[in-house]
Amino acid sequence: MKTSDYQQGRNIIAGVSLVIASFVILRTLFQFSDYLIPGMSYLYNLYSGNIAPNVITVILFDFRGYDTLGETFILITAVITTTIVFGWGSLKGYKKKETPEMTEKSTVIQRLMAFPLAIFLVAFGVTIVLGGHISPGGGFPGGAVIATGYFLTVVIYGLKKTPLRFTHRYLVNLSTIGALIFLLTGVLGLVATTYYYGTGYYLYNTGVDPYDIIHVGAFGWDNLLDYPDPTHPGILPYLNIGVGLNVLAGLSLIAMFLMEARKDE
Amino acid sequence: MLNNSTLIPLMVVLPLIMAILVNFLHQKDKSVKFISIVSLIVFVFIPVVTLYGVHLFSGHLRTGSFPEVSKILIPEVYMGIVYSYGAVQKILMVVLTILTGFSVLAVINKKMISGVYMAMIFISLAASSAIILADDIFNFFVFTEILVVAQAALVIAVQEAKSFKAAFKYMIFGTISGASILLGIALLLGSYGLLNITDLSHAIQAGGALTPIGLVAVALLTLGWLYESGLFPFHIIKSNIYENARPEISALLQVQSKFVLVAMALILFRVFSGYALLKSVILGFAIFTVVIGSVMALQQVELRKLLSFVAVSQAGLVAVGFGLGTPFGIAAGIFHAINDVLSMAILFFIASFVYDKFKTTKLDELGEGLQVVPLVGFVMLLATLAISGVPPFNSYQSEWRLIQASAQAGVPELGILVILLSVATFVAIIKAFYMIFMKPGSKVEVNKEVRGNLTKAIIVILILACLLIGLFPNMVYDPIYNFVVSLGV
Amino acid sequence: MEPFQVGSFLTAGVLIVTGLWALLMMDNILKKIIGANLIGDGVNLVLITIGYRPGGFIPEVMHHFHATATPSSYSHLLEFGEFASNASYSLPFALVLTNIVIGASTLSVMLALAVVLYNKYHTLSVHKMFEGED
Amino acid sequence: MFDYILLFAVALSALMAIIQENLYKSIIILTFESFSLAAIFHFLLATDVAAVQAILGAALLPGLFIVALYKTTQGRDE
Repeated sequence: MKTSDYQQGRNIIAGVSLVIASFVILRTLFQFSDYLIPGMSYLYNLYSGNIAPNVITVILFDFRGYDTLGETFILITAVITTTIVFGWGSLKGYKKKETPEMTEKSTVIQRLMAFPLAIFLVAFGVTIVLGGHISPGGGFPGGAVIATGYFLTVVIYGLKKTPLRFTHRYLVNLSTIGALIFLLTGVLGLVATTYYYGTGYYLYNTGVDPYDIIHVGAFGWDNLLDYPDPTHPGILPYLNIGVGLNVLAGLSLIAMFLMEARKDE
Repeated sequence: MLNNSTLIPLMVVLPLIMAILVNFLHQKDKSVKFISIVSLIVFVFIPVVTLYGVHLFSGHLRTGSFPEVSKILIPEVYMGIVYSYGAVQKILMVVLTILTGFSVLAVINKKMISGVYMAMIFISLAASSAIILADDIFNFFVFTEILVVAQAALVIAVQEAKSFKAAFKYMIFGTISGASILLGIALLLGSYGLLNITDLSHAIQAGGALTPIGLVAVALLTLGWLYESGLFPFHIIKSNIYENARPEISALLQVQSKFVLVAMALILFRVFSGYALLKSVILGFAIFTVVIGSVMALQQVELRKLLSFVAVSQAGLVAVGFGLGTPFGIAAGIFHAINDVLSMAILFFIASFVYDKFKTTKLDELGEGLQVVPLVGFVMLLATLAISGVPPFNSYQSEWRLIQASAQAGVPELGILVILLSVATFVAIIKAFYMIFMKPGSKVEVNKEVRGNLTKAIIVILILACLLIGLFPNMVYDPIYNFVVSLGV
Repeated sequence: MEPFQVGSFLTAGVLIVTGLWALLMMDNILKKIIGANLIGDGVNLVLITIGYRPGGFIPEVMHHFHATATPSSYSHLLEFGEFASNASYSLPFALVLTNIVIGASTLSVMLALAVVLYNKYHTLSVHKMFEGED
Repeated sequence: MFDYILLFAVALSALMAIIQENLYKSIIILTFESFSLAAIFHFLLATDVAAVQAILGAALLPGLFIVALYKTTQGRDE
C-alpha cells in the first residue's frame, strides 16, 4: 500500500470519528443544563467561610490542596521537559550555544515603556500573590503576572540586555524553593497531626486547626504557621507564596529556553 | 483502620521531594548518585511497611451531605482527597518500586547520571504511584497528565529525531485523551456532584440507571483509558514510545502503563459497576489489541520494536481479563499484569544489554551471541518461555486462570485466543533469540569494554522472581482475588 | 434551563470540536498546537458553566464573613447557610484553575518540541515530517 | 446581550484562528479568543479563573506562540 493511500484512509477514519464525536459532544452539552446539581459545591460554600473569605482559594489550597500540589508539579515537569528538549540534562549532554538575539529591533517607545510596565507588573503580581486568600487571585495568577513582566522585558530588550536579568541557576533555585515550601508545609501537617493525634494527615491546615487536633500552645504559638490576621487562613498564604515562586520561576524558565533556541544547522 | 494510614502519602510525596532535590543538584554527579540510591531503598521500603487503610488529605473527615439542598444521593461524603491502600495496591507498588530501582541502577551504572533525567524518573514513579493509590477521580486526572509529560520527557532525553517525533505524537494524543477524561469527569460532577470514586459509585448505584449524561461520561473515560494504557487505536503511539526510549527505561515505561491500565480499569468498574455494555466494549478493544499487537510483533526485524509490540499485545491480554468482568477474570487480569511486567522487564533489560554490547538491535546484523554472552542467551530463552506461558513460570499460572475464567464466563473461545497469543509471542521472541544468539555469521563488533555485570544480576534476579511466582502463585494471587471480591464489581 | 447557560455549553462544544478538527486534520504543526489550546479552553468553559448559578453571586464571603470567627470545629456553619445556597457552585472553578495550568504546561512542552522538530526537518508540515514512517 | 455577543465572538474567533492561513494573524485572533473567554468567565461568576485566563491565555501563551513561530520561520512566512 502506498503512503498516500494509507494517509488518505487514515484521514477518512479520523474524519468520520470526528463527525460522530462532535455530534455526541454537542448533543450532550445541549441537554446538560437540565441535569446540573449543586453537589459538593454547596458543602464547600458552607464550610469554607470558616477559613478564609475567598472560597475558591480555600478549596484550592485546603480541601483539594493535594491537587494543587499536583498542579505545581505538572508545571515543574513541563519546565524540566522543556529544558530536556533543548538539550539541558539530556543523555547527550548540553552544549551552551551563543545566545541569538531577535533580529528585529524594538522601537524607542517600546524600550521606553517596557521597563516601567514590567516593574508595575512585578509589583502587581506580588500583591496578587499575597492577597490570594481574600480577593480573587493567588499564587497562579500572581506568578504568571510576574513571569509576564519578565517575558516582556526579554522580548523588548533581548536576553542579554534585559534589566530584569535572571540566570538559569537562579530560576531553578527559586522554583525549587517554591516547591519545597509546598511539600514541606504538607509534611509539617503530617508530622504535627501524627504527634498529637496518632493519625497523620498530609497538608493538614495547622494554622486553622479545624478539628482541634494541634492543641493551643503546641510550640509556643497558638497554632503552627498561623497567619497573623483575624480571618485565620492558616497555611494558605504560605502555600500561595510557594506556588507563586514556583510559577514565576517555571514560566520564566520556559520563556528563557524558548528565547534561547536557535537553528542547529 | 485509620491509624495506620500515615505513611500512604509518602509513597507519592517522597519521590517528588527527591525529584526536586536531584533536579536542584544537577551536574553534581556524586550527590545525585548517592541520593538516588538511598531514596530508592526507602521507596521500596515504604509500601512494604505501610498497613492497609485510607488516607484523608488535609484531614477532612466524612461529613454530612445535606441531601435536600446539595442533591447528593448519599448521606455522607468525603470532602477532601482520599487515597486508599489495599492488597492490590500494595503488590503493584512493590513491583513498581523494585523495577524502578532496577532501571535507575542500570542508568547509573551506564554513567548516564544526570540530575534532570533522574528527576523525571522519580516524577514518573510518583505519578504512577498516585494513579494506583488515588480514590479521587480529579486527582487521578492530574497525575495522568503529569505521567504523560514525564514519560515524553524520558523519551525526549534520547535526543534523536525519531524520539522527538514519538514524543510529539504522544503529547498530541495525550491532549485529546486528557481532555476526554476531564470532560467525562465534568459530566459526572455536573450530574452527580461528586468526585470521590467510592462515593460516586455509591451515588450512581443509589440513583438507579445511568443518566444519558452518565453514558457519555463512560464513553469519554473509556477513550482516555484506551490511550493511557496503549490499547487498540493508540497501540502504535505507545509502541513508538517504548521503541524510542532507552531500553532500560522502556522496561520502566511498560510497567507504568500496564499498572495505569489496571488502576484505571478498576476505577471504571467501580464507578460504572452496574453498566454491562462497558465490559463488552473493553473486551472488544482488548481482542483487537491482542490480535493486531501480535501480528505486528511477528513482522518486526528490530529487537526493540518487536518487544514494544509484544508489550502492547500483552497489555491487551490484561484487558481481556477485565473485559470478562467476573471477579475471577479481573483477578486473573491483574495477576497477569504483574507476571507480564516482570518478564517484559527481563526482555527489555536484555535488549539494553544487547544494545550496549553490539551497538545495534537490528536482528539481521546480529548473530553468534551465545559464544560471547552465554548467560544472557540462556536467561533470554527462559524469559521467552516465561512470557509465553510455559509451566514452571509465572505467566503460565495467570494465562491458565484467564482461560478458566473465560470458560466460566461463557466465552470459551477466548481461551483459544489466549493460547494463540502465547504461541505468537513465543514464535516472535524465539525468532529474535535465534537471530541474536544462534544465527551464524554476525556482522557486528563486540564491545569488549561492556561487561554488564549489573544487567546480568538484574535479569537473573527477575527470572528467579518469575520462577518463584510460578511455583507459589497463590502467594500473589489470593490477596488479589480477595481484594477484587471485596470490591464487589 | 437558563438560555445563557445553554449557549455557553454550546460554545464550549464548538471550541472542543474546532480544536479536535485542527488537531486531527490540520497539517501545520503550530495549528495542531493551537487546536490543543482550543480543546483545553472548551473543556474549561464546560466546567465554568457547570459552576454558574443563574442569579447567584461570586463565591466570596464579603458581607457574611465574621472577622472574629474562632477557628474551632466549624461552629459557625449555619451563619453561612444563606451564602451557600445563593453563591455559585465553587468546586468546578477550582478545578478549572488546575486545568488551565495543566494546559499551559503541556502547551509549552509541545511548542518547544515544535521548535526542535523544525530545526531538524526545516518544515512545519507534519505530513513531510512523518514521511516514510509506519 | 453583551454576553451573548461575547459567546459568539469566542466561537467565531476559534474558527477563524484555525482557518486563517497566516500564522501570526491566527495567533492574534487566538489572543482575542482567550481574552473574550476570560470576559465570559467573569460573566459566569468565576473571577479568579478569569484573572488566570486573562494573564495566561491572553498574554503569556500567545507570547510563547509568537516566539516559537519566530524561531521556526525566522520571521518569514512559510
